Amino acid sequence: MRREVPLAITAIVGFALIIVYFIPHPPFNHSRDFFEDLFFIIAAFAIWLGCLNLLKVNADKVYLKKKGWTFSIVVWFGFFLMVIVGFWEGRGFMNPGTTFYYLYDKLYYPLNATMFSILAFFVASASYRAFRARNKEATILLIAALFVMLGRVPFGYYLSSWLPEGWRLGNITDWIMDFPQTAAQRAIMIGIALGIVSSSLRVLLGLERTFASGE
Amino acid sequence: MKKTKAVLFSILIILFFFNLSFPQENLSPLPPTEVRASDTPNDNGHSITVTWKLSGDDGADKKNVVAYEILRSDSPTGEFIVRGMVPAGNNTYQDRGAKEKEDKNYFHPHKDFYYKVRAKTLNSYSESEVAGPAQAYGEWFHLGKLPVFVGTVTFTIMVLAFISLARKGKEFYVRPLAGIDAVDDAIGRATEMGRPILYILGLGSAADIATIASFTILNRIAKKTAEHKTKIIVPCNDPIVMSVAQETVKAGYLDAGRPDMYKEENIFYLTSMQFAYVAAVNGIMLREQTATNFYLGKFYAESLILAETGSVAGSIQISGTDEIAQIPFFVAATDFTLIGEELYAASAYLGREPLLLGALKAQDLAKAIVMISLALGALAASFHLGFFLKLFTVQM
Amino acid sequence: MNFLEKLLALDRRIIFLFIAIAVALPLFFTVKLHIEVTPVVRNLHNALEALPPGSKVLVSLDYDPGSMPELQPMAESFFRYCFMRDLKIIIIGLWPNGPIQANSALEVILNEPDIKKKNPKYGMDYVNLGYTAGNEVVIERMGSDIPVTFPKDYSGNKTEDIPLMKGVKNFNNIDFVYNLSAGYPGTVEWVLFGVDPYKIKLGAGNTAVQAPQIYPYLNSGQLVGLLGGMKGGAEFEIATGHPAKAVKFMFSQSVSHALICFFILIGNFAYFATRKKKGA
Amino acid sequence: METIGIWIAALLTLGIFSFLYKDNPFYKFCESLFVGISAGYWFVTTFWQVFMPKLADNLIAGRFYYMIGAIFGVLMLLRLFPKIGWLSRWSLALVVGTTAGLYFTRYLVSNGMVQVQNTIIPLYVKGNLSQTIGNLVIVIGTFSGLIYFFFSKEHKGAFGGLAKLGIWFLMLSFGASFGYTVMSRMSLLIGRMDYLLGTWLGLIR
Repeated sequence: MRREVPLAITAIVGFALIIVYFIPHPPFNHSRDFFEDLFFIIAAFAIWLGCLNLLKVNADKVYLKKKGWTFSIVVWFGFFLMVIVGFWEGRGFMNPGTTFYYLYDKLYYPLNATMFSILAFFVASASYRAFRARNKEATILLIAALFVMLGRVPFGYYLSSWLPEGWRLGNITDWIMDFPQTAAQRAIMIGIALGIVSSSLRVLLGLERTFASGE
Repeated sequence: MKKTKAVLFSILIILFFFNLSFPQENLSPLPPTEVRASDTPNDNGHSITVTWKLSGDDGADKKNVVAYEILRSDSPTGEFIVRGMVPAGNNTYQDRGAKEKEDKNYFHPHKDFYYKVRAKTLNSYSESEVAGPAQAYGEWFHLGKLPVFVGTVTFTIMVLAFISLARKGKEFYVRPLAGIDAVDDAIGRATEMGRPILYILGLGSAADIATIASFTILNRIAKKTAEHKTKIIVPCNDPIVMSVAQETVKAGYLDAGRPDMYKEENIFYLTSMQFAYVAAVNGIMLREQTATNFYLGKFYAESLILAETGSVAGSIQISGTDEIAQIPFFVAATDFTLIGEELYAASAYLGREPLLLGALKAQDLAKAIVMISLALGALAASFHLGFFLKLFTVQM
Repeated sequence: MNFLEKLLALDRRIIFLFIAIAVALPLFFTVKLHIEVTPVVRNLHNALEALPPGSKVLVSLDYDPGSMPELQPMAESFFRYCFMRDLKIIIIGLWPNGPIQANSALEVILNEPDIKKKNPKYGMDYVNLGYTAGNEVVIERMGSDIPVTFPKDYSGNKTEDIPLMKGVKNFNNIDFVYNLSAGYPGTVEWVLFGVDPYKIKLGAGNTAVQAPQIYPYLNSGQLVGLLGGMKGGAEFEIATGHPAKAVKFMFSQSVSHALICFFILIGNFAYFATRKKKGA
Repeated sequence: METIGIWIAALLTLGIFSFLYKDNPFYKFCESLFVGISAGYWFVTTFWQVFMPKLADNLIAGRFYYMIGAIFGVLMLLRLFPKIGWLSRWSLALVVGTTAGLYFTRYLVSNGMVQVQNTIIPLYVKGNLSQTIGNLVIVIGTFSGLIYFFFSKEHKGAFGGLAKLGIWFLMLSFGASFGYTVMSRMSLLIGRMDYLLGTWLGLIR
């Protein structure tokens, strides 16, 4: 029961979706939208589950006075600040001029953008300490990367302006992007397509069933 | 006298030119002809396609038709209302409406409609004959998607056929895969060094195909670590992924006959936040001195931070993802990388389960078909044979 | 420990410091760099140039503030270009934040002196129809009826009553579609659900991370042109003869790229040199 | 209000950057705030942009079959109660089924057939050498790339040679991707630096 029901749900829903893809006649033309909506609704509940989990973990920390429990209060504060303001604003909560938008613009956005921009530093340190031409493949990769990095900025022009027009770094980068890169992307895309189609089928047929295990 | 004649003559000429050009400005253009209205194919039954032959005055040097208006009525003699307009040079229009009955633009299926097309110049117009009746109706099969249908059915049959072959005991050959071959060595190394193995399932949800593939791989690896009595650590960033991972590892230990060695506390939930998660995982790598790190699943920007830390710490690293933008960092900074499709194949490889191998074989056969089509298609296109392309053209 | 080994064991904070300087310092200088307009950007510009004044351009902003440094300059330069050329702008978003990004870009552009002279009017020269949920399904629905898909504009006016939207029924009445994209749904969806079935003319701007995955669609002609990352934005600014933010940032971008290349080279050199020694 | 906001944003930015030097309480504060705020942000956003329009509005409009979404959503929350937590597996199953069903056709079409269709191009373009070479490269590259992903035959002989060519193509493409990703990350950092030095301190114009 605990294992069969989930596998049955997966199979029925999945195959139904594949079949209705080919039927333009109502009511089947709506059914894909409906299942996509269901998907979003359940995903929303999953996000709430994550939030509740987060609150619980941090409440425990405060309650048990674990190391760094004061920061858990900050987590609670941040969460409820956004939630209270967000619900108070109503449906237009994200319109410019609202308090929620202000919080978004002055708190969420800078924190998020900075978190991602830190990656620039890590790219630098990784390129110094970890990106090695350890074999022929990695060597080709790194050389192509150097070409693109230089060819895509004005420096590439200055480095290679002595070369005849059409053979400069920028031109070579263009060529790489237009042809070999496009070709390889297509091979990967087709490969991933077949892989996903086959994996989906394995899942729907109940061959790959790890996800249905658990308490 | 001569002068008067000349003046009269010039007036005549001017009048003549006016005659030629002026009234013609007001003249209506030639009407569109051969107007046809019929149900739009492959739709939900709320639209009719109208086609016509362009007005004789549609074209650059002529009496400039600027647009066509499409009009519709319930009866050939009734009132016609404008349904839409297309610029000159176009000869089709899809008259569509909403599918909800409450909508004021609701389009009745199975009702007779009559159409005419109006050719418009800047200050005049002319109308075609009335076409119709036409009815809109929904189809039960989308003909434009026929190639997809054929693909789906063929592929499903291939998978089922190979699986049934596998069930009958047929052995399948798959070529060695460097990343997979390295798994045993990597586990052996950890055992020798007496250090733990780290397994990261990525940032995907439990429903992502990459994560599902990774679960199956985790199961196989857990089995091997149980046999080697090596500790495996699985920090997760999603509570659901965690509980599935616990079951997966437990099942692996059970397969190896060592359920007693399974320790649930080694598979734990850290946090859902991307960078907080990475920071914590980095801490584990350095503290536990993991001998081997697996990164298999969905990875985003954190890929390079993980790979760098592991590389500097000197761990053997095996990675794999279907996120194309992250593969480069894994290739450059880890020892072995499963690229895209290889990740999905890995579960079949490690388990050597005939059923999964069967599905993999079907995938290969499909790939062979694709490659042959590519080669033939390119040849056909070189000789300007268009039919081949049509086999793959999907209309949405 | 010899020099090379020391070099390899360099504290990463020193590397971080180098990057911070490489990015920050060039911001203080205004250097006129030679920025070449690549064919993919020139194609986009040419296609836009071919549009007669008064043409209706649909702009779909499918990103959020996370990609602002790359895509916001593209939005601004595009709006500026449209106003200067008297192209009519219809804004939508497949991402909830898209229309908000559009508003902040418009705020910048409408305050520029050149544009102020033109004095574009809301509802006549540009309109923001806001966001509608549904991802690629929205594109499909627009193919049959834009006013039904977007019944109201961003500030709640009825779409049908807006002068600019008179006669705009579906993609037949749109002359060009420009899409700024940072992921799903984005350019790929516009190609598959807009270009293929409805034959719309599509140009796009993408984050650099995404750009390589978009190239296959350029090559097949489904996409007219592509701005890839901040460099693409800078090229478009040059092509339209109005260098702005992206061009200004190109110096920083150049220096930081050069530094990364240098790090890769020196890191590998030190690594292999020390390894050879150990092997010997 | 705007000035205060800019100061807050700038200080938070510096707080995150301080991690680059060393983990410290200032960073921990910013990180915890970020964790709380982003959870709150997503909670509110999913409520107004998913829950209300997709669930509540449909129920109000009388489309009661949308209750299925609510039921499975609540099942998902049952995970919080260990005894009946296994019921959440049903919701997961529905999500997995939907993903698999949607991906099946979506990938088959957009990543599979469309790409094959686009690769069916003439190998010889009259009077245009560079296009001819380009088309050849695309067809050969795609073909050999697929050979690399072929699992049923060992990479030996001519087949192995083609696979080798395929992996070179793949690596070239990964290199390009690498370069573009670095470009993106640097752009983000430039954006932050511009904010700190320009918007906040007003040192650059």
